[in-house]
Amino acid sequence: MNMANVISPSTVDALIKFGIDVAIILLKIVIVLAIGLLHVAYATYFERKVIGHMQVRLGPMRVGPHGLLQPFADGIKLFFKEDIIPAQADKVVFYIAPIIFMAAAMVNLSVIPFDANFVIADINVGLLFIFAMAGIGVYGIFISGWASNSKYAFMGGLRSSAQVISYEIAMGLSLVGVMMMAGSLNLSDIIRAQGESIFGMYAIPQFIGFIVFVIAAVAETNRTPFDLPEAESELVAGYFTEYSSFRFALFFLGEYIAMILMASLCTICFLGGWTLPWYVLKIFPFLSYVPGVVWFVLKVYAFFFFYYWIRATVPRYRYDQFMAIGWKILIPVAIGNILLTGLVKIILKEVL
Amino acid sequence: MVSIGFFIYFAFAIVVLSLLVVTRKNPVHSVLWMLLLFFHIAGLYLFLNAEFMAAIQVIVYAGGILVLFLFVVLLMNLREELSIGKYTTFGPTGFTFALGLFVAVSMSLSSFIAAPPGKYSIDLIKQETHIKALGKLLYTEFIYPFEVASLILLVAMIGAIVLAKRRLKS
Amino acid sequence: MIKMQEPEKIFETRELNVNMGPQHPATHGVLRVVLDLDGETIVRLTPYVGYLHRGIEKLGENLSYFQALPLTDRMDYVSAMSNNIGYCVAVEKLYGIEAPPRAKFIRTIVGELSRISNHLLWLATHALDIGAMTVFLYCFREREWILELFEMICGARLTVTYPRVGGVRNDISQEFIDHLVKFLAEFPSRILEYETLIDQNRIWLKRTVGIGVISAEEAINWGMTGPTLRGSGIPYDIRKFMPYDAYDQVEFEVPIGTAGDTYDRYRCRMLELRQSVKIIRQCLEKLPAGPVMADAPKFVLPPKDKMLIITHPVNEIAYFIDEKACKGCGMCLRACPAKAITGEKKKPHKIDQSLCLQCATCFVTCKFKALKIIPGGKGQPEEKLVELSAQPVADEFKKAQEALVAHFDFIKKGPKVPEGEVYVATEVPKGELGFYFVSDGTHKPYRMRVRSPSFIHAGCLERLCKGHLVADVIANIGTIDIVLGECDR
Amino acid sequence: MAVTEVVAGLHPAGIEQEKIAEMIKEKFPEQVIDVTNFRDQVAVIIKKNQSFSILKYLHDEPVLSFDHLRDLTAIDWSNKKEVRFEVVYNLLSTKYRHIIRIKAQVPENDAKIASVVPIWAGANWHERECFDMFGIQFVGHPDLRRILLPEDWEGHPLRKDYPLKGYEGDKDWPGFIEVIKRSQELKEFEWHD
Repeated sequence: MNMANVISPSTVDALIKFGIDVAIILLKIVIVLAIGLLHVAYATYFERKVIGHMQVRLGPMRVGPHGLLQPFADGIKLFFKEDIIPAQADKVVFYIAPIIFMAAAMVNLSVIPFDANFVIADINVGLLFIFAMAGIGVYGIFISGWASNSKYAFMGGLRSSAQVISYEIAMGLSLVGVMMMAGSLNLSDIIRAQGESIFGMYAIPQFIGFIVFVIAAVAETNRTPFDLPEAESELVAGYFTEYSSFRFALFFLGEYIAMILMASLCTICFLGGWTLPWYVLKIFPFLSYVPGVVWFVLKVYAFFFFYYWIRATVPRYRYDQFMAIGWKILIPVAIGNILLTGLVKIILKEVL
Repeated sequence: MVSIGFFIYFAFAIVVLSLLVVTRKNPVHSVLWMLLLFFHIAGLYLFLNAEFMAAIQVIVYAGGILVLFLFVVLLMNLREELSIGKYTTFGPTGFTFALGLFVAVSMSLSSFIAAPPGKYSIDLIKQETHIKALGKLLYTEFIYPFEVASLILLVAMIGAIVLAKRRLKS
Repeated sequence: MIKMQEPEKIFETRELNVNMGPQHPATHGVLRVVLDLDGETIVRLTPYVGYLHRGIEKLGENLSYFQALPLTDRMDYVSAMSNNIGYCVAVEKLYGIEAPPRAKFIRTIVGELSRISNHLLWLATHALDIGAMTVFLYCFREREWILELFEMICGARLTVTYPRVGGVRNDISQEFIDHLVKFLAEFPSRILEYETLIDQNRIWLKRTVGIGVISAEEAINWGMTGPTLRGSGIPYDIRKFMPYDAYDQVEFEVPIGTAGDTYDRYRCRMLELRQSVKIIRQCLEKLPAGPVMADAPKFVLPPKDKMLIITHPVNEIAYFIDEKACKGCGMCLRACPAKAITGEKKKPHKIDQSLCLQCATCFVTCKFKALKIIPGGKGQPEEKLVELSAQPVADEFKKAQEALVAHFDFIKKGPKVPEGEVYVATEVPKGELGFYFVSDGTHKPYRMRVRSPSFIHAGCLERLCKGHLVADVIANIGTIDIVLGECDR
Repeated sequence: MAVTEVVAGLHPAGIEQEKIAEMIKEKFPEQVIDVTNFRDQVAVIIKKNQSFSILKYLHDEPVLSFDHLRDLTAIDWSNKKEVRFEVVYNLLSTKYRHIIRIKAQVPENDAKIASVVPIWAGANWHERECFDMFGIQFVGHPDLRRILLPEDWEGHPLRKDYPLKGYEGDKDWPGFIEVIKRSQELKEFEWHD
């Protein structure tokens, strides 16, 4: 019997189309994962070099020219180390904690638009999706601290989850202004709306939100000066004290992916994503030939540099002081920003 | 076809996960099963074209409320609490009540009728996006219930703070 | 009103018991602190020390006075030089001798350098504990410089043992002075560099101001000393109170705080860095010429160069046993490392000149002065040696021979010390380092007691930390500046 | 918060040590056994029964005000003196810059002396160490435990009859035996290739 008799040509076409779509998405996933992980590896290298030079030393120099292969050496070392599990640990939970953490961070890469029309899943509630996944990441931290059956890890887990939850609120509120201006939760739409606005990037009209977001982003990723959960002088290494080998590597990767994510989110919501402000293009018209992803990556790395810069500069907050900043300063300021944005929007509507 | 298959999977998984949640001895494991349960509920919302609801479900329930559960559970000394044994001694009574409730619900299920669709049809929502539709409704038609609800939440929050403060002083 | 049942009655609440240390990145060594926490607030804090106890006091009682000197390096290894000086000053007081002026000035210089290096390490670790990572590396950059300076004067970086009872081991070179001047010119600007990073930093202020407050009365009652005490406002500085070395000949100020909190103690140490620079500058200006070891043959080793003529001969010399004086006791026979001496008991021994290494061991071992050192004698026939030995030796040669014997005696037994007791304290970077010696008139101290500031300060930890948060424990451990080697001794 | 630099201009030196000794003698004529002087350092040897009140007097008397307990330790005279132990207090007044040393005789058969923690809080660890090393009991000490040595240590090392290498015989330190036992238990988990 002929196959064509059973399946009509139109169905075949539809199937082929579906297959191509799936293939494209898979290809995108592979590209994003490969490049994302490579960036994570080199983000550590970049960090060590930047901090090294800030501290009048050289950073990694031994593996490869200028230590360029150091991230791979570290990775190989971590993956071949002995995997130690504490005797009294809750084994199953101990196993899945880093996986939850890592997965929650990586999933977010799927909604990040790296360039116009280059995003794995262009969903309507992109921003909310990121928040939801950040909320899931807390579980990885929390149950890893609990499952290790160590008091340091436990306290680190408690601190960290309290920190992430409270700063998530501030961060969410700081982005509400952006949503109001863009009128959408779709990340690509936000970028487009920004590119078309008179300021070119929302960091200028939304500067209050921008400042709140930057602080909250640093806190959300547990970086100095808010690295309390892993404050090595108090809690040794915080929630992953008992982890070793590639489970530790998973946490490490997850943390850096979270950093990439925060930097991307900042780029998308405040710095204009892959677009350049129109006034810049007017002065340097040739810049429009540069692919958008270059600008995106540059902005992300600028934000990274900022991360490293503050790490090399400031001491660490105490836990209660830090919570006070979140609840008593950032959240009220962010709410004020929302009111202000709404007010300005109404006034402008009336004027125009 | 496909969507029905997914629905059956989600519905079934939700039932099984709920049972797992209430039967686990270790509260932390219960909480983790509950996390998975919330994801499945969010999945159901997605099939109803309610992405916003799905996202909010995960953010509020999984990201907020469940974490608070976890806080409470973790701060207890599990090893000792577990040795206490059963928390309740009213097993048969509880079971009877649950059965009665189940019968009542299943009997009344057939009497449910779909509400009139109103102006917010699926097409309109798709065109206007979920969030805008929801926002418009909440802030125009249902502004009073919305404000009352927020007031109640505020009272609860202030109450919690007052209670905590009093304990701090003593 | 509804009466609520107390939650405690349903679930018993308990404090979280956390064991900090002895292996913990922030306890500065093997200090173990057991914390009872209510949330993050400290209810009880119990420090446990002794993990590094090596019984230095007991060891000191079984060694002669100058043999115990290297032990002091191992107490506060962060500022070994100051500990050495403290020990030497104390023993000098017991002997009743004084170091020559040049040695005093050199000791003041290296003592202050040691203070700077100690404060740098303190600042580095304290800042790292609070999270300021860059200060750590900046401080170590300058500390490295100081350690290189130490290496220049005595060859060692950490455990120096440079000062000696009665002076210092060797004179400083012009090269060292040049480098030191360069360092002094550069260092004040480096202090500003650290201060730019943390001094007015909001987070630093939040973490240090009002933390670990202790009033002046209480601080002195707890036995605090050094900058830890001065942060509370008592200008107790032994360099001013009972000047030793050259401190009475230089001008400097003692910084004191007012609030007695962690920030004040930090400021005190930062200002002390500047005072130390000032002191070293003055010392370099006033540095007198002269010997670096006291001239007290009873207590102090004679200079080594006096006996070089015998131990490192330029011209040939030979050792020869005078048959008349030799009683055949066999002491030299056993002592000779080259086995060049032969002979039977109670009969005169002989030296095989071809095997002799000219090490002078037999010479200092012989109790009967039967051994003779003959200048220009090696390779001569036996008769010629006998003839040469009969000649009177040259004057300088005689002196060298005496010095060698004195050296040997001194090293073997150590000087005899009059009966008595002294307690002498010096201002080391961490506070008051006291040595208490009880002598019973023999070569060894009957009782040697070390009063180490770290030990007392570690005892104050509970007083400082109670009611604070966990994060403040490490700030407080940092602020009292302890080294466990000194604490446990 | 403000830190001021002061030139601690040499305080007027306080009372001469001999005079302080005289004052103690006057106040407690029965208690003072002897006054010694070596290298300008005066030590007052007292009986132990009233040591607390003597030290309290030194601390509280306004003209003396010995507020700083520099050091507290003991000497084991073994067979050299009639009374075996001497507890030594080195005192200093930060106000008047004078010093004195008090030595209280403590016999071996009654190795107890009043604790001075109520006077100087800093004496706490000194006394614990003294107890640890000499076995002298300090009556009234809030927490008299061993400090530098493990809690199950036997003997007091700084006594002169304590041998340098520990007590003779095959007796290992109990903690060490435990470590060896544990290592034998864990032997089965060792890696074999």
